[in-house]
This record gives sequence, structure tokens and C-alpha cells, in this order.
Amino acid sequence: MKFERYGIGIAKGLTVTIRHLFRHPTVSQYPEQRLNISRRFRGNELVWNKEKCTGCGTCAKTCPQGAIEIVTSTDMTENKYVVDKYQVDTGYCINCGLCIESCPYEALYFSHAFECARYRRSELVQSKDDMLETPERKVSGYFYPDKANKLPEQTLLVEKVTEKR
Amino acid sequence: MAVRTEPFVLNMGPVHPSTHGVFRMRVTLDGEVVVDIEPIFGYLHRGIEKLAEQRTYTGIIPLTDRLDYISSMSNNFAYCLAVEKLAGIKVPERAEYIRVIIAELQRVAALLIAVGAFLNDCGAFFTPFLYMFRERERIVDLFEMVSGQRLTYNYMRVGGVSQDLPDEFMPALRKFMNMMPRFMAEYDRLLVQNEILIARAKGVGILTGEQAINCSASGPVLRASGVKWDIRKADPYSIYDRFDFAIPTQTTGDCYDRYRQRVEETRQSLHIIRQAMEQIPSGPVRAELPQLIRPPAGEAYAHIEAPKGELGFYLVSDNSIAPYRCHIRPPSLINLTALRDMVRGWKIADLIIIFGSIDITVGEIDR
Amino acid sequence: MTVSLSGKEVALKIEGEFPGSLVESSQENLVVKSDHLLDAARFLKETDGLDFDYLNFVTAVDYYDHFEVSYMLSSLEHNHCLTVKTRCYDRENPVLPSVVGLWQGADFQEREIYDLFGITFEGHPNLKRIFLWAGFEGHPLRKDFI
Amino acid sequence: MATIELNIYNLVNFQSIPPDWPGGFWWHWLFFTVVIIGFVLTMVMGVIYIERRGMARMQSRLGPNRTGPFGLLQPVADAIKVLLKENIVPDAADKLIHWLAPVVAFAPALMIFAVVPFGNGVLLADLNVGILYVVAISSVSTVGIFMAGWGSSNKYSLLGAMRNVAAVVSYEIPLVLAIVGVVLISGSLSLNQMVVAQDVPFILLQPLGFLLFFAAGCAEINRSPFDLMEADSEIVAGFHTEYSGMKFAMFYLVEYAEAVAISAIIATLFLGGWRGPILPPWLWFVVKVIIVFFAMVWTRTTLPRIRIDQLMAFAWKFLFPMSLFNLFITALQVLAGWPTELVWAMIIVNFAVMAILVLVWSKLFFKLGRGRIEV
Repeated sequence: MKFERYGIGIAKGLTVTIRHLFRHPTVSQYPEQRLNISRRFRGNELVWNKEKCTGCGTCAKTCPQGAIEIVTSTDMTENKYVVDKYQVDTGYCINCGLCIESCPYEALYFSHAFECARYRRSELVQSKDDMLETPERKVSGYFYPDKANKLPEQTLLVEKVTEKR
Repeated sequence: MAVRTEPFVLNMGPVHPSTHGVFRMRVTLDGEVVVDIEPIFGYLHRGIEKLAEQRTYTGIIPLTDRLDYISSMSNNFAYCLAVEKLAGIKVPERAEYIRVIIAELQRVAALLIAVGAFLNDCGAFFTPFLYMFRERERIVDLFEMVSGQRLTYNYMRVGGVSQDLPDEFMPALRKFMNMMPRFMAEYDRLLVQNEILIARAKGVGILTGEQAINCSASGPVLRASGVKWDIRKADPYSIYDRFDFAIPTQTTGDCYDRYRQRVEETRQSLHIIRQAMEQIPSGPVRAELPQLIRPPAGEAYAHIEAPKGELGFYLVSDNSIAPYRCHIRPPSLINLTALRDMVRGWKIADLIIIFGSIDITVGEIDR
Repeated sequence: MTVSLSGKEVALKIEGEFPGSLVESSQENLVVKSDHLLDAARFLKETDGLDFDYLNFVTAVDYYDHFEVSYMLSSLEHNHCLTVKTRCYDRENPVLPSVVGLWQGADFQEREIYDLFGITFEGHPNLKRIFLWAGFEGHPLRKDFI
Repeated sequence: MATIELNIYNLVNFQSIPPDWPGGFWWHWLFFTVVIIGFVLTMVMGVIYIERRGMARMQSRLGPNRTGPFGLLQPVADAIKVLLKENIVPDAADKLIHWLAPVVAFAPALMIFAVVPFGNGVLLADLNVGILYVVAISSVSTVGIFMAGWGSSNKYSLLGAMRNVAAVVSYEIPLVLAIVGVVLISGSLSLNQMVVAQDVPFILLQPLGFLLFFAAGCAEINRSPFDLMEADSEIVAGFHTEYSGMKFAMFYLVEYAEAVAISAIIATLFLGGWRGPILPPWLWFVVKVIIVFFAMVWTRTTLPRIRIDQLMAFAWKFLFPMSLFNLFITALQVLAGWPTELVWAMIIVNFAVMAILVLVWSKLFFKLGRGRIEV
């Protein structure tokens, strides 16, 4: 490059920045403008299926943080375990998803909700009944592709045309 | 004819805008000139090596995410390779390709941050940094699609990857691959020829090849000094021997070379991804393994070419479900060995950019 | 592909130069007596045909009755590697020679081992705790720490 | 001392256009003092908004857009936030100097506007040594900055202050030499007379002088790429590291008031000040100030920062000889009577001279001012 040291580099850089002035910005305005999150979203909440859970406790054993607490008792009449206590401290949860992968009976899912901030630490502890699937707490498709296909498609920045080049 | 004044000690960090995390440098200054420097670590020490001794082999993978948190996928990759080497596990073909694509995307993302942060240290007021983050965002979107998270991906598993790629991944990746070269060209126009950058970074903080080897430097820092050593070529792991790519090297080993080296490596990574996209077969993505892996007693060391250098895991097994010892070879920490020799005699402003050009992540240094 | 040199073959060479310096050798690695570590390391670094100029990592493992310190060496020129080990039987005050003079890359890693295992490296220029603070009691990566 | 007395004497007695206000000079004085303070504060808010929004858009962001329509009230919100913050004084600080520094730094930035014309004769004091007054006053704020750096007893502050003093002392010279070319052409030191003399904007007659003044001016007021006195990535925030609350607000104000002041001087000296068709003069002036300021924002967004030794080398080895050349050539042209008779020839010749000098000197510049010191 012959003109390398004569201020050409500075001039080129200036053209790049001024061109960005007339492009659409990349950012989005969060509370008004909501983008779809990933279909396999690993959020901070778990969804538990009461019917499918057999109380085997594999999730609690797999959890690297020890955030899942499960207490079962034996139901002699029907010859199965009854889950007395199923409690997840999402304050300790690191959203690794190993519990969901390890569940042999497909009874545990991530929720697709992402606005899970709480004011008190005690509110972070979820137990049996607030872990069920509701219309507000949809099931995320993490590890369950058939559930993922029902969720809205993720918004990608690749799709958003921000500039004419 | 420099005027000698009384040296004084300046504590840069642990909270300083350009120490890339909680890192402290005890700098002895003579006016503006750095006389001596002592890096002080440990502010982010979480004892990951000790924690790993208490966890199952699968349970360590989330921990590795938190080592070098801007290239989590590479860490997962290195760890899984080490366990597979230890237990002799064969990975399905498709999983190997997915791993390579993901790892190279991660390299692009991490190198973009490294370059952006370096230029930010040079004083380009956040512009290159934000442009880089915009491009990284596109990659992180793809990672979110496959793994569901944006920073701690926890995607790779021993014996494969956790899930197959979703159907919409490949079209999105193709779009990204079409976009990236144009961005790289525009980015080159922004600052590569910039006279101020050249004046600041050329000839500053020279690390010679011999010194780099002696200091066990690795990755872009080593190659910018002119040493052609890339573990992907020298000791091909996974399926890197199937791809055709070059190892770019620079000559002098100054800050500008390290910056150029990272940009060139990004191009090679894109080249690898393009080949892998064409060759990827279909099939299973995870080997059939028991819930708890019990590798035979022994030891294994697997290393990969992470964005920052040679990232290795040295595992010692005693045939239980948790490793007896898990040592991590952190590229960031070992690359810092040469810092003192590189900065002595330069000014504070140079100290910042030399430090920035080494590209460290404190999560990996302190572990 | 990096060739992993056979510990036995290298052991023969070292044994020829420094008789009685080895504890054992196997296909993967060789174990050097701790008082001969520096000689063996210098031999490995400077002998033609071996040229181990790159130190991949240094680490220690606690086996309750002894510490085992592993040095993984590579040669960028010949593209081969070798794991050299040494053992340290003293738990109260383990001492090893430092290899910083040969490979500067061992600097922080030896400090790390000093910090987390309590092994003193003689000849290290700046042997201080690296991650933990100066007054910390105990060495966390020892198996008897908790 | 003689100079200062002369200035005070001039301020009181000399007016080229006598005020026709009821009450005479003192009403004029009061009115313009209020106008200038209002103008500077409003302009500072305006330029902060322009800088933040403009920079954000260049960086592919949106910038502040929540407070008020289009985020226009963001500077107000910032000001309120900063004023309500706790005033922290470091324990080891030199309290009096620490307290006095923002005031000393702020006053000169306002005082510059005393001689800047907003219209024909619309100015506080039409000094016949106006530009000399500007040069003299603008370097006073360095004292304030050095007081801040010293008084905080913080090493980062001290480094920043030292850098600032070194830079200002060096850059004063090319700055003045660049002005002298304009003075030669216009034949007056009064800013109002300079604007009146600009039938052709002096940026065309003095392109090199404009570049030199712009660069030196940027260095004088710590704008990027010469912002190494408050280089955030190196020395945290430079001289105002230890300032918070109201006093920090003062420094923030100084930074932008000085930027507005330099933009105003550039607009006056090189862009024809208040002159322009259709629009009222004051509006033309404001528009030109904003254009110059935008150029500063633009360079700040794009360029990396230079190092202290390169900063000095740039002043002494690049700007200083170039400004001497510029002065010499302009003097020859003025002697030959070109500014009145051969204006177009002068424009062409001066642009050619600028191109040649910049090319030649930039090649030389890169051989200088770098290196490692053996320790």
C-alpha cells in the first residue's frame, strides 16, 4: 500500500463510522420490543410433571449444585413411590440442564419464561405446586425437540437487516 | 537522555477499566515509564480444580463453562476430549462435525472480543468494541439456538453433544457465513491502516520467538512471534486433520502483529466452518454411555487450540465416578509469564495495550 | 501428529548420562528422582534429537504418601512430547528444584503448586502464594485439606 | 502583569461599537453576561446530547432516548443526578485546592465567550486584542486541572494532570502560530473584525491553518485522539478521578464548555462566524459551532488515542514546523497583496501547499517519537 502512512487509514476509518450514522441501529428496545428467545431456552425455572414423575431422584443426584431436594415415601397399596416434597432452589441453580437430560421418565422440563426476577430470596425456592405447567409457564424445548417445534421461532440478528452494504 | 525521578508504585486494578476483570498489576513507575511490574491474581479464585474432585465427570462440564467464560464451548470441548481419551470413548461422526463447527464459531466470537477489547485499550472509544459485539451477537444467537443459553453453553457432553442441531440452525449459519466476510472487510477499513494505531502498536511490546517458546506462550501470542505451532495441525484432535486450512503467522511479535494474527485466524476459522458445513453427515450425536462414567484408573492429557492458546485438561482417574485430580492448563495464565519482560521500559499507555494484546480472561487465570 | 516418545527409550539415554537418576520408566512417562530433576531436565532440553524446548504444563497430584509432580514437555521442532514425573515423599516440607531457569513458562505454575500443594521450589525467583493470600492456612488441593 | 492590566483597561474603556442601551455600558455588560452564561449552559447540554446520540448512532446503538422527547432531557437528568450525588473528598486530599480546582478550571471557559461575536458587534467586549485574550485565557484552565490532579493526592490524577500540563504547554505554540495566519489576512486581532473581513471563509484561504488549529485545539481541550489526560483505559479518569457530585459536574461542564469554546473560535476564525445568508446571524453561529463540534465527535468515535511521547512529538515535530511554514507562506501572500486581489489563486496555492506539507511531514513523523527506554 503506497499511501499507507499519509492519513489514508484515518480517512478510511472516518468513512466507516459516518456510514454507520445512516444505518439502522442494531439494538432493540427491550420492554417494548420483545424478541423471541431460543426454543431450547434454559431459563431459571423448572417445570415438573406430576403424573410422570416416579420419584426416582435421578435429577437430584445429577444436579452438580445440589439444588434439587426430593423426599418420597412408599405407597404400599399401589406399589410405587409418592413424592412428598419436590423443591428446587433456583437461587442455586446454574441452569446447566443436566437434571432434564438425566430424567428417565421425561417428567422435568425447563420453562420458557425468562422474567423470573424476585424480590425475596425465599421466593426463589420453587416447590411442587408452583412448578406445574401453566399457560404462563410454557415448557421449553430443551432436550425435547417435539416440544420445541410448537414454540415460536427464535429472532435472530442474522435475519435483521441493519445495513445496506 | 531521560530524566530519572523517584519511582513510585501504582496499583492498577483490581478494579480498573482495562484489566479485563478483577486483575491487579503492581506497577513501579518512573514518571510514565514502567520500571517493574508484578501481576497479582486470585481475586476470582473459585477452586474449580478442587471442586472438580467432588463432582461426577458429567457434572464438571458446567464448571468448565466458567473457566474462560467468553469461549465456553472450547472449554467444554477440551474437557470432553480429555474424558474420552481417559475412558476410550468413540464419538459419533456427526457429533465430531458439530463440535468442530461450534468450536470454530466460538473461536471467531472470542477473537472478535479479544480484538475489540484490544482496540478499546488503544483508546478507540468503544466503536470497534461495539462493532465486534454486534458480530459476536450473531454467533451467540446461533449458540442460543443450539444450547439455550448465551454465555455458559454447557453444550458438549462426554461422547458427543447434548442434542442435535435444530433444523433452523444450518440456514442461519449459512446467512451468517455470507455476512461475515463483508463485515471483516469493513472492519479492516476501519482501523487496520490507521496511522495512529500503527504508531501505537507497531514495534511495541516485542516478544521474540525464542522467548515465546521459553515462556510456554501459546495460541495467537506464540504465532504472532513467528512460531508456526498450532495444535490443530501439530497434534490434530477430533477431526481437524480432514480440513484444509493454513496457519497464519506474523514476523515480529509486537502488539500490532498479535492484533493482525487474531484477525487472520478468524478468516481461517471461517474457512474451516465452510468446509465442515459441506461435509457434515447425518446420524447420532451422542455415544451410548451410562449415566455415570467410570473411566479406568490412569491419566490422560488432552489439549486443544482454544482461542487464547493451548487449553489442556490433565485428568487422573482412580476408577471412581469423579476424577482423582483434574488439572487445567490455562492459556491466559501462562501467556502472562512474558508480560514483565514485554512491558519493562515502555510507558503506561503501552503497558495497557501490551496487556490487552495478550488477551486474558481472569476466570481462566484464577480458576 | 505429536509423537509421544517412549519413556523407556528416553530413560536409557538419561540413565547413560546420569546413572541412578531414574525411579522407573514406562511407555508413557518416566519418573526421575527429585534430586536429579534439574540434570535430567537440562539433558532433555539441550540434547540434540530431544530438544524439549516447550513446557506444556507442570502440575502436582497428591497420592497421600507422596506428591507426584508431572512435567509435560514438547519439542516444537521435532513435534514430539514426553511426560516426566518426579516424586516427593516429604509431606511436611516437600522440596523440589525449580525449572524456571530452563523453561520460564514454569514460573506461575510452580507458584501455583506452591500455593495449592505446598511444595517449595528451590531456586524459584519469586516464590509467593499466587491465588490465595499470604496468611492462608493449609494447601487446598492436598487431599487432606478438607 | 502589564498585559493583564492592559486587558482590564480595554475591557472597561474600549468599545468599537458603543452600546446604545439605556443605562449605557453596564446594562450591556449585565445583559451579555447573562446571555453568555445561558448560551454556554444551553450549548453544553445541546452538545452533550449531540455527542451521545451521534456517537451512539455511529456505534450502531441508539443512545439515550428515554428522558423527554427523543431523549432531549437526558443532559438535564444527568445534571440532576450528578448534582444530587454525595460530595466525596479523599482523606489525603489538599482540601482547599481540591475544592478550588473546578472553579479555576470553569471560569476561563466562560470568559472566552466575552469576545466571541454572535452577530455584527453583538458581543460582550470587542477587544482590539481579542484573539490574544482568548489564547491567554484558555490556558488558565490548565492551572485548575493541575490543581485538581495535585489536590486529589491520587497517582492517576497526578499522571493525568502532568500529561495535561505537558500537552497544553506544547500545543499552545502551534495553536497561536496557526491563528497568526488568520490575523495576517484579516489585519486585525479583534474577533469581530476578523468575521467582518471574511468575505471568503478563511478555511479556504488557510486550509493548513485550519487543520493545525483543529488538531492543536483538540489537544488543548483533551478531545480524542489527544484525550490522554483522562484516558479511561489507562489512568481511569485522569485528573477528575477523585471528584464526585457537584465538583465532578463542574469538570464535566468544563470539558464541554471548552469544547464549545474551541468550536466557537474555529467557527469564528475559519468558518465565517455569524455570517451567512437568510438565517439570522446568531443562528448561523450556533449551526457552525455544532458542525465543528460534530467533527470532533466524529474523530473521537473513530480514532485510537496516541501516546504521551507521540503527543509531544506531534506538537513539536509535526505541527510546529508546519505552522511556521504556513505562517511564512501566508506572510508572503499578504505582502504580495493576494488576499484582496488574487483570492482564487491563493485558495488553490494554499490547498496545494497543505497537501504537499501534510504528505511530506506525515512520512517524516512516523520515524520520530517512539521507542522503549532501557530501565
